[in-house]
Amino acid sequence: MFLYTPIVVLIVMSFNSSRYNQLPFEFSLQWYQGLFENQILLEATRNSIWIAAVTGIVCVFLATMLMLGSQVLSHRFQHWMQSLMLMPLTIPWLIMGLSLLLMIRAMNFDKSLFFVLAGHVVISLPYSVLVLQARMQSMDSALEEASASLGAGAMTTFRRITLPVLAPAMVAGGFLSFMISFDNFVISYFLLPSGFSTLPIEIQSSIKFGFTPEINAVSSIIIGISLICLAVVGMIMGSSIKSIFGKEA
Amino acid sequence: MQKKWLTLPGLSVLFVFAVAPLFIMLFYSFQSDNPVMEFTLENYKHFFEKSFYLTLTWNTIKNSFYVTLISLAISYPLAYIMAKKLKGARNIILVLIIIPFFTNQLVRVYSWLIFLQDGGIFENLLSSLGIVHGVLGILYTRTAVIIGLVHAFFPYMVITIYLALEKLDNALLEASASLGASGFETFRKITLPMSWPGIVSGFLLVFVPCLGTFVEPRILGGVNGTVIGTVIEDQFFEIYGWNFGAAIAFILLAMVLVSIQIFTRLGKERAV
Amino acid sequence: GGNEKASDTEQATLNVVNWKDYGSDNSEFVAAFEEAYNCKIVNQYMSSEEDLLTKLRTSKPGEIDVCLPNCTILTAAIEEGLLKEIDPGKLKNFDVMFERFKTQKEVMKDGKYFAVPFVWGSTAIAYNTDEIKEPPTSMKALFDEKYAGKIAFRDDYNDAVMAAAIVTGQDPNNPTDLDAIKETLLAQKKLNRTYWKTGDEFSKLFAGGQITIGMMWSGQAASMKQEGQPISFVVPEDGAIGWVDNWGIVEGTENEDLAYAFIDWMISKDFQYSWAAGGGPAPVNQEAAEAINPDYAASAGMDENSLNRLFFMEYRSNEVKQQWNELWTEVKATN
Amino acid sequence: MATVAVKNLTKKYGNHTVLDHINLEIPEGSLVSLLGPSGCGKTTTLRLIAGFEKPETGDIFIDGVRVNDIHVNKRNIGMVFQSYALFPHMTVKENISYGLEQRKLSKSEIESKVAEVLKLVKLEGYESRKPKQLSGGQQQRVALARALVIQPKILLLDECLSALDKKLRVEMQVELRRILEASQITALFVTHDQEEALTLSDYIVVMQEGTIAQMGKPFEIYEKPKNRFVAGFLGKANFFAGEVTETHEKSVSLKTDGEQVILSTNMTKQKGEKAVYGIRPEKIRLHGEVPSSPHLSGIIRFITYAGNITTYTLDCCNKQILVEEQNSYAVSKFELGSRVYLNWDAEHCLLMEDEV
Amino acid sequence: MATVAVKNLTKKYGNHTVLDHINLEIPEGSLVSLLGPSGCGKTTTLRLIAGFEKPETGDIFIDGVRVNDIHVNKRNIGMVFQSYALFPHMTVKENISYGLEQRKLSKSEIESKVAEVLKLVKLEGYESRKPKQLSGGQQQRVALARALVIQPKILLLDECLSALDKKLRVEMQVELRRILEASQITALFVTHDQEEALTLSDYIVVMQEGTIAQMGKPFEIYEKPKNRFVAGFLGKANFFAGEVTETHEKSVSLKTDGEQVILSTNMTKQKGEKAVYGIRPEKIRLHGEVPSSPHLSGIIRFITYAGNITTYTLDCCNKQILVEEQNSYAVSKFELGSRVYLNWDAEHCLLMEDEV
Ligand SMILES: Nc1ncnc2c1ncn2[C@@H]1O[C@H](COP(=O)(O)OP(=O)(O)OP(=O)(O)O)[C@@H](O)[C@H]1O
Ligand SMILES: Nc1ncnc2c1ncn2[C@@H]1O[C@H](COP(=O)(O)OP(=O)(O)OP(=O)(O)O)[C@@H](O)[C@H]1O
Ligand SMILES: [Mg+2]
Ligand SMILES: [Mg+2]
Repeated sequence: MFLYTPIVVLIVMSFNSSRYNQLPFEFSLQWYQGLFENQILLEATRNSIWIAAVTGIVCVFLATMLMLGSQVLSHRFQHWMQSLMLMPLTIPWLIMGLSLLLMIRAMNFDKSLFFVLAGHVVISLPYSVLVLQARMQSMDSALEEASASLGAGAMTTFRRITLPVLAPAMVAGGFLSFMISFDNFVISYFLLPSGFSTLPIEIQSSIKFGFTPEINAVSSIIIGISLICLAVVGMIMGSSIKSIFGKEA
Repeated sequence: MQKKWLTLPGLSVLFVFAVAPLFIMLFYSFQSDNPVMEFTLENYKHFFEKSFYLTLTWNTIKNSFYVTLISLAISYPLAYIMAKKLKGARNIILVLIIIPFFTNQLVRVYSWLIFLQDGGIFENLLSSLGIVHGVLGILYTRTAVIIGLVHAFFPYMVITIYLALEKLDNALLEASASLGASGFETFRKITLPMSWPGIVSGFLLVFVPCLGTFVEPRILGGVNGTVIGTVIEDQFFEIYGWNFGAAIAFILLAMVLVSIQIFTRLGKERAV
Repeated sequence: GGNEKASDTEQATLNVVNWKDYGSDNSEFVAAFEEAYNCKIVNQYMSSEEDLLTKLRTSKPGEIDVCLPNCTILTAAIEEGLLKEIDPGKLKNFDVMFERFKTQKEVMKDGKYFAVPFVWGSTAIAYNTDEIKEPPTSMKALFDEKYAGKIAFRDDYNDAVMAAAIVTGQDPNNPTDLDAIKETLLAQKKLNRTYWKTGDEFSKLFAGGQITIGMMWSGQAASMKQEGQPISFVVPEDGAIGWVDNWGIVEGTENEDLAYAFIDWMISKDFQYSWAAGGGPAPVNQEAAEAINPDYAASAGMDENSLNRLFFMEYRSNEVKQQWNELWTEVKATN
Repeated sequence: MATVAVKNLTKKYGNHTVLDHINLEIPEGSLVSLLGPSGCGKTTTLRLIAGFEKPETGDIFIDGVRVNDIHVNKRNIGMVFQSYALFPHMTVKENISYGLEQRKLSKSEIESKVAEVLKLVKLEGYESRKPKQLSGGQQQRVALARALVIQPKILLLDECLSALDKKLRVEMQVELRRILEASQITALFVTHDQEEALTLSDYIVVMQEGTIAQMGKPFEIYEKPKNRFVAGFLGKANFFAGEVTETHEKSVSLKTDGEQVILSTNMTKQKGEKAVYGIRPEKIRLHGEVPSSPHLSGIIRFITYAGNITTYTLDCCNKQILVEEQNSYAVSKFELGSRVYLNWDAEHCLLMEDEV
Repeated sequence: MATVAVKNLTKKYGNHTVLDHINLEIPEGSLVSLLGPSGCGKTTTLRLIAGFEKPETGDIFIDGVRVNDIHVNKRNIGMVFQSYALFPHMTVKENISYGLEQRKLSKSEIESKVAEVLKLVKLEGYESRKPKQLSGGQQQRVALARALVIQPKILLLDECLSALDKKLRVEMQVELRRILEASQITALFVTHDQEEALTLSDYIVVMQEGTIAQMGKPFEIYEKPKNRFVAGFLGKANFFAGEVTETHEKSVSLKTDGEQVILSTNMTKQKGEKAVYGIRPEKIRLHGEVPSSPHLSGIIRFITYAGNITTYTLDCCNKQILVEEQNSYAVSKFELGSRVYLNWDAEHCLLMEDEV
């Protein structure tokens, strides 16, 4: 309920004719119409989605490797790593973004998507890591041993045993990193090459003078699409959805 | 290949794209503002000299703490129900929890603003239910900020706790019951400690970012929405105060790292 | 998008940094300009003046061609050699500019131009005409108990200090009694509904009836009025804050001619008129200003009278900024 | 001390019926062993009595009170899980004191009880280890200690000594018996160790695919098994199935597997009836010479040495017959391939209830 | 087929020495049982051979090649874990075919092998269950099947039949033996079932607190245990410890527990020396009348019925002596409280190596 309160408001307001999102409610599709004519906003949305998707995947990948590797490290080192990983969580992104920009400049690189992704990965990584960590801590090591004893190499053991046990955490971690990246403004703002924009940048920039409910409309559409995807996936896969999101405990 | 090398890519990414650039900022935080840059501790000193910075910091910590606690209070039961009571629906719920976050933070915050404002939807709702008469008066209070922040952060908590609970072996709960423990006792002594890693991760994912936020406090907090995050933001966006801004950020980082050390110490005693 | 770039290499690209929805990214203009000069305009957005300065300092030559600084950073930018000298002779529309903008001291260094004034505006008082029948005549209205709980003050150290200076009778650009200003602002704090940071916030609150009076920009007040809001804008008799946005050409640009063409278009009568009349800020182009309906001009604070009451913001040193900002932070942090 | 009764209990997983209308009465203070093949529903029975699962039909009574709807922690039962279910985040000591803490005992009482039970399971000095740092048998003893220390009215033990070596197991059995008697605990005990079941229990319940095949005192079950299943499951048995061709005093003639044999037995059938007779390997006596009483003859095909006992596998009556001999003499009496003669006391040859 | 050798192996957890300079040689294709009290280091030994743990000192050789630094999955071993370690996210079938897939067998080969081994462990029809949906014994059989199906050179079995009932266990033993021989697998087998160890293994290794107490063929270990520990651990034993006061042909006089007794034995000591003699309960014969040969006398204090065997506990020579009698006769020959006379074949009374 609580979770969806602002979402409902947002969706309702996207159908309200008032530019300032105010009551009384008058139904209107003008913002959707506006949206479809607003190429910039649509393209920014597409950019955001793919940047976030890449970030999410890379983060899960790195986080999983970090967690697997850190198992064999000493406690001291693990502690140390933990602090390192939490740094991007603590330092305001503004500073992360700016310092990345300064570094790129100092080394005379061009702004590029690569650095945008790097920045997104750095700030989203702690989310994947922490989610995985919560899951990893009491994984039964006998399973990995059993796999090795059956002749499986490290990679296979990982792929067939560790991965499925960790899968729910990886999916969740990936989602979180996706969310963080999708919603990120400052890092993209500092690092994006010109002519390339993301949804948060469009929104943040509009806000000086006031954004239109077109933004609400975009958000509503994103939510709608996600929900439809969810429903479709749920229907098609039925019970096998479990094998993706979580093993039967 | 040794397993520990698996940490290499992750660590190098962190070093190259987080630690290294931050050294530049660290350097700034020790620079004076004068056109001629020189090493100084002035920025750090300045922060501790002005009592209102300390007050702000303290308020920010308090706020973050409340947000974390409330998030925990909301998340735990939800995660528990998902992990232990629901069988088929839980993955759907998990995704349902995440989906709202595919909208922009600002948009969500503004939605809260509209929802909570006097004469807004919430007030209408409550008064039509007869719960509240007259002006609601939630917007621009600390309550509004906390509502906004809890909403923004608690899903992280739900997810980490859910993942920790999901793998908790039911036999342990049964063993506890067979030893005479009530549901509550079982929860306190078995479920809770076993989900401790999840709580720790959740705590970090809520508390730490909460310290640095500025959007929700500024928009929902009104005249009292100033937090340490907004101060840092102003230093960078309003005046050319990188040195001081960076210093505040590093002070914040130091506090977080210290408290994490304490926290993980606490957690280690309970480690499996 | 980025991938289109490769295909049209012979087409020049003009990189413009500006506020979003602030003239240069108007789709009709962009289309017309691109057509006329066979080029492409790429807009980037700034989120504050300081941020623009950061962008200029950290950008590589050629990354930005044209930008829109105001006086708070203009001096620094010129001093640091970030902007190119401008030859007014290359701008057909330069001459029809109001004299007072042409002679603005911040756009020049050693008698040479480094920026071209674009639009100006004021930060003064907007109020709800349904609620307040008597137009406020003094900046003190924002500090008036009468409106307690219905005021939206701006969350900006510069505007806050200048407004308080006006109220305490000091020179807004060089206030001497900062303690008095702090006291005034602290007293004012309790009367606020909120401090607004973005124009969006103000418009939503205003439309939602949460506030009836507040500090506001002339331009936005005008556009809200056009949207049908019961809003009116006044520059009070004791003065208000004025500002000018100026175009600058960035050092290192490879498209200087295009940049001149762009700026010239921006200060042309047609462009300036249509934007100002459509809810934009006030034009620097005298012809454009004269073409605007005087009633509308008055209501949007674009008239002579208002202009003459304004205290135009001046460049401030870093120390002063720090001092003002800290004062403002302290006000906000004190309960 | 409590009675446990189970009436008409049925339990299904999906559409697989795991328990099928089970009836069981366990007298106060007795120790009852539950025996049965892997997967026959022993653990499930315990779980239903404990209250971890809800039955499809049927009722469970503790001390005459129907407890179907009473929650586990109010049933005052103790359970040792087949998988131990030790709390991984607690030390050995914390695991054991857990139940006592629920009962709000004082610190010093807890201390002393824990120390006592640790001594009993021979794990002094392991107090502060975590379960992961223990060997399998040590873990099992912690699980046992944890259930014992709370002295419940009813104790449910699921293969609770299976990971212990024989010697330790016998010691634990003695201790267990002592505690159960001292504290008047009623116990239900799943085991795969037949000697354990026979020596330890007051009653034995033999289960077969979700039903109860036979319940009785150990002697009864072993000496008077109802059917082939029970006879063959608990201990070993040789069976002769066929048609009774003649009946004599203390013996019958039987046509079995194409052979005509005379079996010493007290249990007769009518001439012409089908019958299954069973005789346990250790009851059969081997002779090198032809004995006077009714006997069979066979040839030794395998000799299996098992320490105290040697098992001979004979070709006899067109099938294999097992005979066990205690190794009391220094020299083996019979050799591989030699012809031997078999006889037994008529009392030992039993008629089974099965159809042929 | 492979030999396994272990030289000077030491393993510590913290400063607790779990294995202390162990030496062991396992001949090609043999089945060796590892016996020992709970916590003596059996599982640890297997884990070191498998390569899950690194030893503090010592080397491990497979087929003469030092494998200390070779990774588990290259050692071609199969292991059944004490805790099963089934993959919880895979079905029974997936668990079993896992190892075959690693060996890149074709789909149809996998299918047929899995079907075969499932039949062997009697779990046909359970292919698509998850481990959680199986009973304890079923899980254990899956674990066994999973290790067997890959036909490794070396098989390490950690109490791999402990959760099975006797009957099934014997069947599995037979199958296991058959497979090991057919595939020439060398196997190391931890068990707590003495009969299993005695009947199944080529060699038995008895461990004691991280060291090897004795290794030998089953008959050797049972009939010629070196010391009290081995004698008492594998099977039961009665001990007489004291000073030899006189030696005779085929017997000695011993002063033990304040009594002067004459023990039939072939193993003599010098007069005046201290000695410990051991005799197993089943070797002792009970008589109602005084026998002619050297004998002891005692009074029956307990009678324990265990199906095929009855154990008598006697008061004799100021201590308790156990005697086992096979229940071959329908009527018990001796009654509680009655006086009986004990004798045995001199070959059975053994001299232990221990100090008194
Ligand atoms: N991870 C560990 N940390 C510390 N001690 C351990 C650990 N694992 C085992 N031990 C100890 O090492 C000793 C030997 O353990 P091991 O598992 O080899 O015994 P085992 O012979 O297999 O016993 P069991 O028959 O009970 O399974 C035990 O005393 C045990 O407590
Ligand atoms: N959660 C479950 N879902 C489906 N079937 C189950 C489940 N648990 C047990 N079963 C099935 O129920 C039957 C009885 O199981 P139970 O655990 O009671 O056997 P058991 O007698 O304890 O066997 P064992 O001696 O092997 O432990 C088995 O066939 C098992 O496969
Ligand atoms: Mg079971
Ligand atoms: Mg073990």
